[in-house]
Amino acid sequence: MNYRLLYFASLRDAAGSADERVESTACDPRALYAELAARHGFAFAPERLRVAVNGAFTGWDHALADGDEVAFLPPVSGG
Amino acid sequence: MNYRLLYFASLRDAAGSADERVESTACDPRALYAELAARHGFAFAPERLRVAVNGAFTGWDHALADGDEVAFLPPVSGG
Amino acid sequence: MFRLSDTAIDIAALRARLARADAGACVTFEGWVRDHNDGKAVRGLAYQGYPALAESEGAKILEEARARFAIAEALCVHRVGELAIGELAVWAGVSAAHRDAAFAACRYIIDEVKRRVPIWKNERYADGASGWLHPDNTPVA
Amino acid sequence: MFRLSDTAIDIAALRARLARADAGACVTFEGWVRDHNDGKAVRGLAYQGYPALAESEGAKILEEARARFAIAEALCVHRVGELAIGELAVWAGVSAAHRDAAFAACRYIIDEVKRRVPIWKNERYADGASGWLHPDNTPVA
Repeated sequence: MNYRLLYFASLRDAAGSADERVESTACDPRALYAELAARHGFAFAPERLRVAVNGAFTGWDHALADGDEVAFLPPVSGG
Repeated sequence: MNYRLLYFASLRDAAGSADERVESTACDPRALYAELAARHGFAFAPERLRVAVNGAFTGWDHALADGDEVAFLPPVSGG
Repeated sequence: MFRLSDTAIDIAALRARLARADAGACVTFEGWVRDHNDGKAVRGLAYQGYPALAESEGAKILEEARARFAIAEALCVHRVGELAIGELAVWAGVSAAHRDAAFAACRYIIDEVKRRVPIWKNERYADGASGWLHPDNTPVA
Repeated sequence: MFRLSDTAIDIAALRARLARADAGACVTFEGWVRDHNDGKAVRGLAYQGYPALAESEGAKILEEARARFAIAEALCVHRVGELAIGELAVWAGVSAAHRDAAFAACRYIIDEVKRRVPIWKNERYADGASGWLHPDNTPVA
Protein backbone atom coordinates (compact mmCIF):
# COMPACT_ATOMS: atom_id res chain seq x y z
CA MET A 1 0.00 0.00 0.00
CA ASN A 2 1.01 3.62 -0.45
CA TYR A 3 1.38 5.85 2.64
CA ARG A 4 2.36 9.43 3.22
CA LEU A 5 4.67 9.80 6.23
CA LEU A 6 5.10 13.01 8.25
CA TYR A 7 8.22 13.44 10.39
CA PHE A 8 8.80 15.84 13.29
CA ALA A 9 11.67 16.85 15.56
CA SER A 10 14.47 14.25 15.85
CA LEU A 11 12.65 11.82 13.50
CA ARG A 12 12.64 14.56 10.84
CA ASP A 13 16.37 15.06 11.37
CA ALA A 14 17.03 11.30 11.12
CA ALA A 15 14.83 10.87 8.03
CA GLY A 16 16.35 13.96 6.43
CA SER A 17 12.95 15.26 5.34
CA ALA A 18 9.62 16.45 6.70
CA ASP A 19 7.60 13.92 4.71
CA GLU A 20 7.87 11.11 2.19
CA ARG A 21 5.70 8.65 0.28
CA VAL A 22 6.39 4.95 0.83
CA GLU A 23 5.18 1.70 -0.69
CA SER A 24 4.82 -0.95 2.02
CA THR A 25 3.13 -4.24 2.80
CA ALA A 26 2.75 -3.13 6.43
CA CYS A 27 -0.92 -2.87 7.32
CA ASP A 28 -0.69 -1.30 10.78
CA PRO A 29 1.47 1.49 12.30
CA ARG A 30 3.50 -1.05 14.32
CA ALA A 31 4.77 -2.88 11.25
CA LEU A 32 5.20 0.34 9.30
CA TYR A 33 7.31 1.93 12.07
CA ALA A 34 9.54 -1.17 12.25
CA GLU A 35 10.31 -0.85 8.53
CA LEU A 36 10.98 2.89 8.70
CA ALA A 37 13.02 2.69 11.91
CA ALA A 38 15.31 0.13 10.25
CA ARG A 39 15.65 2.25 7.10
CA HIS A 40 16.22 5.66 8.78
CA GLY A 41 17.85 4.49 12.02
CA PHE A 42 15.15 5.97 14.27
CA ALA A 43 16.31 5.72 17.88
CA PHE A 44 12.88 5.71 19.58
CA ALA A 45 11.29 2.46 20.75
CA PRO A 46 7.62 2.49 19.69
CA GLU A 47 6.41 2.83 23.30
CA ARG A 48 8.03 6.29 23.44
CA LEU A 49 6.02 7.49 20.42
CA ARG A 50 2.39 8.26 19.69
CA VAL A 51 0.76 7.47 16.35
CA ALA A 52 -1.52 9.74 14.31
CA VAL A 53 -3.33 8.71 11.14
CA ASN A 54 -4.94 11.34 8.92
CA GLY A 55 -4.49 14.01 11.59
CA ALA A 56 -6.00 12.09 14.56
CA PHE A 57 -4.34 10.11 17.35
CA THR A 58 -4.81 6.36 17.04
CA GLY A 59 -3.32 3.06 18.24
CA TRP A 60 -0.43 0.92 16.98
CA ASP A 61 -2.86 -1.76 15.77
CA HIS A 62 -5.04 0.60 13.74
CA ALA A 63 -5.83 -0.94 10.29
CA LEU A 64 -4.17 1.28 7.71
CA ALA A 65 -5.82 2.05 4.36
CA ASP A 66 -4.14 2.84 1.08
CA GLY A 67 -3.27 6.54 0.88
CA ASP A 68 -3.28 7.16 4.66
CA GLU A 69 -1.17 9.96 6.10
CA VAL A 70 0.77 8.54 9.05
CA ALA A 71 2.87 10.33 11.69
CA PHE A 72 4.97 8.87 14.52
CA LEU A 73 5.19 11.56 17.20
CA PRO A 74 8.16 11.93 19.58
CA PRO A 75 7.44 13.08 23.15
CA VAL A 76 6.21 16.67 22.85
CA SER A 77 7.98 19.67 24.40
CA GLY A 78 5.85 22.72 23.71
CA GLY A 79 5.17 25.53 26.18
CA MET B 1 -5.40 65.44 73.39
CA ASN B 2 -5.79 66.47 69.79
CA TYR B 3 -6.26 63.76 67.14
CA ARG B 4 -6.76 63.76 63.40
CA LEU B 5 -9.38 61.20 62.34
CA LEU B 6 -9.58 59.66 58.85
CA TYR B 7 -12.85 58.08 57.72
CA PHE B 8 -13.46 55.61 54.89
CA ALA B 9 -16.42 53.93 53.20
CA SER B 10 -19.59 53.77 55.35
CA LEU B 11 -17.86 55.51 58.29
CA ARG B 12 -17.08 58.44 55.96
CA ASP B 13 -20.73 58.56 54.90
CA ALA B 14 -21.90 58.46 58.54
CA ALA B 15 -19.39 61.11 59.68
CA GLY B 16 -20.20 63.27 56.67
CA SER B 17 -16.53 63.96 55.99
CA ALA B 18 -13.26 62.26 55.08
CA ASP B 19 -11.40 63.61 58.10
CA GLU B 20 -11.75 65.79 61.15
CA ARG B 21 -9.75 67.07 64.14
CA VAL B 22 -11.06 66.17 67.59
CA GLU B 23 -10.15 67.12 71.15
CA SER B 24 -10.57 64.11 73.42
CA THR B 25 -9.54 62.70 76.77
CA ALA B 26 -9.48 59.19 75.23
CA CYS B 27 -5.96 57.78 75.36
CA ASP B 28 -6.42 54.61 73.31
CA PRO B 29 -8.33 53.78 70.10
CA ARG B 30 -10.97 51.82 72.02
CA ALA B 31 -12.07 54.82 74.07
CA LEU B 32 -11.74 57.18 71.11
CA TYR B 33 -13.95 54.97 68.92
CA ALA B 34 -16.62 54.75 71.61
CA GLU B 35 -16.81 58.57 71.71
CA LEU B 36 -16.92 58.93 67.93
CA ALA B 37 -19.39 56.07 67.41
CA ALA B 38 -21.78 57.76 69.85
CA ARG B 39 -21.36 61.15 68.17
CA HIS B 40 -21.65 59.99 64.52
CA GLY B 41 -23.87 56.94 65.00
CA PHE B 42 -21.29 54.48 63.61
CA ALA B 43 -22.95 51.06 63.19
CA PHE B 44 -19.82 48.88 63.43
CA ALA B 45 -18.93 47.11 66.65
CA PRO B 46 -15.18 47.59 67.27
CA GLU B 47 -14.45 43.90 66.62
CA ARG B 48 -15.53 44.42 62.98
CA LEU B 49 -12.96 47.21 62.49
CA ARG B 50 -9.19 47.47 62.31
CA VAL B 51 -7.25 50.40 63.76
CA ALA B 52 -4.41 52.31 62.12
CA VAL B 53 -2.36 55.02 63.79
CA ASN B 54 -0.07 57.25 61.72
CA GLY B 55 -0.48 55.00 58.69
CA ALA B 56 0.30 51.65 60.37
CA PHE B 57 -2.02 48.93 61.71
CA THR B 58 -2.07 48.73 65.48
CA GLY B 59 -4.20 47.41 68.36
CA TRP B 60 -7.18 48.83 70.24
CA ASP B 61 -5.04 49.32 73.37
CA HIS B 62 -2.28 51.26 71.63
CA ALA B 63 -1.27 54.33 73.71
CA LEU B 64 -2.21 57.39 71.64
CA ALA B 65 -0.03 60.51 71.56
CA ASP B 66 -1.09 64.08 71.01
CA GLY B 67 -1.34 64.83 67.28
CA ASP B 68 -1.78 61.19 66.19
CA GLU B 69 -3.61 60.42 62.96
CA VAL B 70 -6.13 57.69 63.71
CA ALA B 71 -8.28 55.62 61.31
CA PHE B 72 -10.93 53.00 62.06
CA LEU B 73 -11.10 50.72 59.03
CA PRO B 74 -14.26 48.88 57.98
CA PRO B 75 -13.87 45.40 56.45
CA VAL B 76 -12.09 45.90 53.13
CA SER B 77 -13.58 45.00 49.75
CA GLY B 78 -10.94 45.71 47.13
CA GLY B 79 -10.16 43.49 44.16
CA MET C 1 5.71 47.77 43.54
CA PHE C 2 2.11 48.11 44.72
CA ARG C 3 0.24 51.29 43.97
CA LEU C 4 -3.20 52.87 43.75
CA SER C 5 -4.10 54.56 40.48
CA ASP C 6 -6.90 57.02 39.81
CA THR C 7 -6.48 56.59 36.04
CA ALA C 8 -6.70 53.57 33.72
CA ILE C 9 -4.03 50.91 34.41
CA ASP C 10 -1.43 50.60 31.61
CA ILE C 11 -1.09 46.83 31.28
CA ALA C 12 1.55 46.85 28.55
CA ALA C 13 3.88 49.06 30.62
CA LEU C 14 3.46 46.84 33.69
CA ARG C 15 4.06 43.64 31.71
CA ALA C 16 7.28 45.11 30.29
CA ARG C 17 8.51 45.65 33.87
CA LEU C 18 8.13 41.89 34.59
CA ALA C 19 10.56 40.85 31.83
CA ARG C 20 13.76 39.05 32.88
CA ALA C 21 16.09 36.93 30.74
CA ASP C 22 15.95 34.12 33.33
CA ALA C 23 12.14 34.16 33.60
CA GLY C 24 10.27 31.49 31.63
CA ALA C 25 6.78 32.04 33.04
CA CYS C 26 4.51 35.02 33.60
CA VAL C 27 1.07 34.88 35.23
CA THR C 28 -1.24 37.87 35.45
CA PHE C 29 -4.56 38.36 37.21
CA GLU C 30 -7.04 41.05 36.23
CA GLY C 31 -10.16 41.95 38.19
CA TRP C 32 -12.84 43.47 35.96
CA VAL C 33 -16.03 45.31 36.96
CA ARG C 34 -18.88 42.80 36.47
CA ASP C 35 -22.40 43.76 35.41
CA HIS C 36 -23.97 41.91 38.35
CA ASN C 37 -23.28 41.01 41.98
CA ASP C 38 -25.31 39.11 44.53
CA GLY C 39 -28.23 38.91 42.08
CA LYS C 40 -28.37 42.66 41.39
CA ALA C 41 -27.61 44.46 38.12
CA VAL C 42 -24.58 46.71 38.62
CA ARG C 43 -24.19 49.96 36.64
CA GLY C 44 -20.71 50.83 37.86
CA LEU C 45 -18.71 51.25 41.02
CA ALA C 46 -16.27 53.39 42.90
CA TYR C 47 -13.26 52.32 44.92
CA GLN C 48 -12.07 54.35 47.88
CA GLY C 49 -8.61 53.68 49.31
CA TYR C 50 -6.42 54.76 52.22
CA PRO C 51 -3.38 55.51 50.07
CA ALA C 52 -0.52 55.51 52.58
CA LEU C 53 -1.59 52.31 54.32
CA ALA C 54 -2.76 50.61 51.09
CA GLU C 55 0.64 51.12 49.50
CA SER C 56 2.63 49.95 52.53
CA GLU C 57 0.38 46.90 53.06
CA GLY C 58 0.48 46.10 49.32
CA ALA C 59 4.29 46.36 49.30
CA LYS C 60 4.39 43.99 52.28
CA ILE C 61 2.27 41.44 50.41
CA LEU C 62 4.62 41.57 47.40
CA GLU C 63 7.60 41.07 49.72
CA GLU C 64 5.87 38.06 51.29
CA ALA C 65 5.28 36.62 47.81
CA ARG C 66 8.98 37.04 46.97
CA ALA C 67 9.96 35.29 50.23
CA ARG C 68 7.52 32.36 49.81
CA PHE C 69 7.85 31.62 46.09
CA ALA C 70 10.80 31.45 43.67
CA ILE C 71 9.77 34.45 41.58
CA ALA C 72 11.65 37.06 39.57
CA GLU C 73 9.33 40.08 39.83
CA ALA C 74 5.86 40.91 41.16
CA LEU C 75 3.75 44.03 40.65
CA CYS C 76 0.22 45.05 41.54
CA VAL C 77 -1.88 48.13 40.78
CA HIS C 78 -5.39 48.80 42.10
CA ARG C 79 -7.74 51.45 40.71
CA VAL C 80 -9.53 53.98 42.88
CA GLY C 81 -12.34 56.31 41.81
CA GLU C 82 -15.28 55.68 39.48
CA LEU C 83 -15.20 52.62 37.19
CA ALA C 84 -17.58 51.46 34.46
CA ILE C 85 -18.63 47.88 33.64
CA GLY C 86 -15.74 45.96 32.08
CA GLU C 87 -13.06 48.33 33.38
CA LEU C 88 -9.91 46.94 34.91
CA ALA C 89 -10.09 47.33 38.72
CA VAL C 90 -6.94 45.50 39.76
CA TRP C 91 -3.95 43.98 37.96
CA ALA C 92 -1.36 41.65 39.50
CA GLY C 93 1.53 40.16 37.54
CA VAL C 94 4.36 37.78 38.43
CA SER C 95 7.35 36.51 36.46
CA ALA C 96 9.36 33.44 37.50
CA ALA C 97 11.72 30.80 36.14
CA HIS C 98 8.91 28.20 36.31
CA ARG C 99 5.13 28.29 36.17
CA ASP C 100 4.38 26.66 39.55
CA ALA C 101 5.84 29.63 41.41
CA ALA C 102 4.28 32.18 39.03
CA PHE C 103 0.75 30.77 39.48
CA ALA C 104 1.09 30.35 43.25
CA ALA C 105 2.53 33.82 43.82
CA CYS C 106 -0.05 35.56 41.61
CA ARG C 107 -2.86 33.81 43.47
CA TYR C 108 -1.31 34.66 46.83
CA ILE C 109 -1.00 38.33 45.92
CA ILE C 110 -4.58 38.83 44.75
CA ASP C 111 -6.00 36.85 47.70
CA GLU C 112 -4.02 38.88 50.23
CA VAL C 113 -4.75 42.19 48.50
CA LYS C 114 -8.47 41.47 48.69
CA ARG C 115 -8.17 40.37 52.31
CA ARG C 116 -5.88 43.03 53.75
CA VAL C 117 -5.37 46.16 51.67
CA PRO C 118 -7.55 49.09 52.81
CA ILE C 119 -9.67 49.61 49.69
CA TRP C 120 -13.47 49.74 49.70
CA LYS C 121 -15.90 49.09 46.88
CA ASN C 122 -19.18 50.96 46.49
CA GLU C 123 -21.56 49.55 43.86
CA ARG C 124 -24.21 51.55 42.01
CA TYR C 125 -27.18 49.37 41.12
CA ALA C 126 -29.56 49.60 38.19
CA ASP C 127 -32.44 50.43 40.61
CA GLY C 128 -30.64 53.64 41.67
CA ALA C 129 -29.43 52.32 45.03
CA SER C 130 -25.76 52.08 45.97
CA GLY C 131 -23.83 50.57 48.83
CA TRP C 132 -20.52 49.64 50.38
CA LEU C 133 -19.60 45.99 50.20
CA HIS C 134 -18.18 43.46 52.58
CA PRO C 135 -15.17 41.39 51.52
CA ASP C 136 -17.51 38.56 50.48
CA ASN C 137 -19.30 41.02 48.18
CA THR C 138 -22.44 41.14 50.34
CA PRO C 139 -23.69 44.63 51.30
CA VAL C 140 -22.63 46.26 54.57
CA ALA C 141 -25.60 45.91 56.94
CA MET D 1 -9.63 29.01 19.94
CA PHE D 2 -6.22 27.35 19.94
CA ARG D 3 -3.79 28.14 17.16
CA LEU D 4 -0.17 28.02 16.10
CA SER D 5 1.41 31.28 14.99
CA ASP D 6 4.62 31.79 13.04
CA THR D 7 4.65 35.50 13.89
CA ALA D 8 4.71 37.41 17.22
CA ILE D 9 1.60 36.85 19.37
CA ASP D 10 -0.60 39.96 19.68
CA ILE D 11 -1.48 39.91 23.39
CA ALA D 12 -3.69 43.01 23.37
CA ALA D 13 -5.91 41.57 20.62
CA LEU D 14 -6.26 38.24 22.45
CA ARG D 15 -7.06 39.93 25.75
CA ALA D 16 -9.81 41.97 24.08
CA ARG D 17 -11.40 38.72 22.92
CA LEU D 18 -11.70 37.52 26.55
CA ALA D 19 -13.87 40.50 27.61
CA ARG D 20 -17.41 39.74 28.82
CA ALA D 21 -19.71 41.97 30.87
CA ASP D 22 -20.37 39.09 33.28
CA ALA D 23 -16.67 38.24 33.75
CA GLY D 24 -14.99 39.60 36.88
CA ALA D 25 -11.68 37.73 36.63
CA CYS D 26 -9.07 37.18 33.94
CA VAL D 27 -5.95 35.04 34.32
CA THR D 28 -3.26 34.79 31.67
CA PHE D 29 -0.17 32.62 31.39
CA GLU D 30 2.81 33.51 29.21
CA GLY D 31 5.73 31.21 28.47
CA TRP D 32 8.89 33.15 27.67
CA VAL D 33 12.16 31.90 26.16
CA ARG D 34 14.63 31.65 29.05
CA ASP D 35 18.38 32.25 28.72
CA HIS D 36 19.23 28.93 30.36
CA ASN D 37 17.96 25.35 30.68
CA ASP D 38 19.30 22.33 32.48
CA GLY D 39 22.46 24.25 33.38
CA LYS D 40 23.26 25.34 29.81
CA ALA D 41 23.22 28.88 28.39
CA VAL D 42 20.54 29.10 25.69
CA ARG D 43 20.91 31.48 22.71
CA GLY D 44 17.46 30.90 21.25
CA LEU D 45 15.14 28.16 20.14
CA ALA D 46 12.83 26.93 17.45
CA TYR D 47 9.44 25.28 17.82
CA GLN D 48 8.18 22.80 15.27
CA GLY D 49 4.50 21.83 15.25
CA TYR D 50 2.14 19.42 13.53
CA PRO D 51 -0.45 22.10 12.67
CA ALA D 52 -3.60 20.05 11.94
CA LEU D 53 -3.25 17.83 14.99
CA ALA D 54 -1.95 20.62 17.26
CA GLU D 55 -4.97 22.77 16.52
CA SER D 56 -7.50 19.95 17.00
CA GLU D 57 -5.83 18.75 20.23
CA GLY D 58 -5.56 22.35 21.47
CA ALA D 59 -9.25 22.98 20.73
CA LYS D 60 -10.12 19.80 22.65
CA ILE D 61 -8.17 21.04 25.69
CA LEU D 62 -10.03 24.37 25.64
CA GLU D 63 -13.36 22.49 25.43
CA GLU D 64 -12.32 20.35 28.41
CA ALA D 65 -11.50 23.53 30.37
CA ARG D 66 -14.95 24.94 29.56
CA ALA D 67 -16.60 21.70 30.71
CA ARG D 68 -14.61 21.42 33.97
CA PHE D 69 -14.55 25.04 35.16
CA ALA D 70 -17.14 27.85 35.25
CA ILE D 71 -15.38 30.08 32.73
CA ALA D 72 -16.55 32.63 30.18
CA GLU D 73 -13.86 32.36 27.48
CA ALA D 74 -10.52 30.61 26.97
CA LEU D 75 -7.91 31.16 24.26
CA CYS D 76 -4.41 29.84 23.60
CA VAL D 77 -1.79 30.62 20.96
CA HIS D 78 1.58 28.86 20.60
CA ARG D 79 4.48 30.15 18.51
CA VAL D 80 6.31 28.03 15.97
CA GLY D 81 9.57 28.93 14.21
CA GLU D 82 12.67 30.70 15.54
CA LEU D 83 12.44 32.62 18.82
CA ALA D 84 14.95 34.81 20.64
CA ILE D 85 15.55 35.04 24.42
CA GLY D 86 12.64 36.80 26.12
CA GLU D 87 10.20 36.20 23.25
CA LEU D 88 6.69 35.02 23.99
CA ALA D 89 6.42 31.30 23.12
CA VAL D 90 2.91 30.55 24.37
CA TRP D 91 -0.01 32.61 25.69
CA ALA D 92 -3.11 31.22 27.43
CA GLY D 93 -5.91 33.42 28.75
CA VAL D 94 -9.16 32.71 30.59
CA SER D 95 -12.02 34.97 31.71
CA ALA D 96 -14.60 33.90 34.31
CA ALA D 97 -17.10 35.31 36.77
CA HIS D 98 -14.79 34.41 39.68
CA ARG D 99 -11.05 33.98 40.11
CA ASP D 100 -11.02 30.37 41.36
CA ALA D 101 -12.24 29.11 38.00
CA ALA D 102 -10.02 31.48 36.03
CA PHE D 103 -6.84 30.35 37.83
CA ALA D 104 -7.73 26.64 37.70
CA ALA D 105 -8.69 26.70 34.02
CA CYS D 106 -5.61 28.67 32.95
CA ARG D 107 -3.37 26.22 34.79
CA TYR D 108 -5.21 23.24 33.31
CA ILE D 109 -4.83 24.60 29.78
CA ILE D 110 -1.09 25.26 29.93
CA ASP D 111 -0.40 21.92 31.66
CA GLU D 112 -2.36 19.96 29.06
CA VAL D 113 -0.92 21.92 26.14
CA LYS D 114 2.58 21.08 27.33
CA ARG D 115 1.65 17.45 27.88
CA ARG D 116 -0.40 16.68 24.77
CA VAL D 117 -0.14 19.16 21.91
CA PRO D 118 2.29 18.04 19.18
CA ILE D 119 4.86 20.82 19.37
CA TRP D 120 8.61 20.26 19.75
CA LYS D 121 11.28 22.58 21.10
CA ASN D 122 14.82 22.69 19.75
CA GLU D 123 17.28 24.73 21.81
CA ARG D 124 20.44 26.37 20.48
CA TYR D 125 23.15 26.55 23.11
CA ALA D 126 25.91 29.08 23.59
CA ASP D 127 28.51 26.35 22.82
CA GLY D 128 27.09 25.94 19.29
CA ALA D 129 25.25 22.69 20.00
CA SER D 130 21.50 22.31 19.63
CA GLY D 131 19.00 19.64 20.47
CA TRP D 132 15.41 18.51 20.72
CA LEU D 133 13.97 18.41 24.18
CA HIS D 134 11.88 15.98 26.15
CA PRO D 135 8.77 17.24 27.94
CA ASP D 136 10.77 17.58 31.17
CA ASN D 137 13.23 19.84 29.30
CA THR D 138 16.02 17.25 29.32
CA PRO D 139 17.65 16.51 25.95
CA VAL D 140 16.40 13.67 23.75
CA ALA D 141 18.94 10.81 24.11
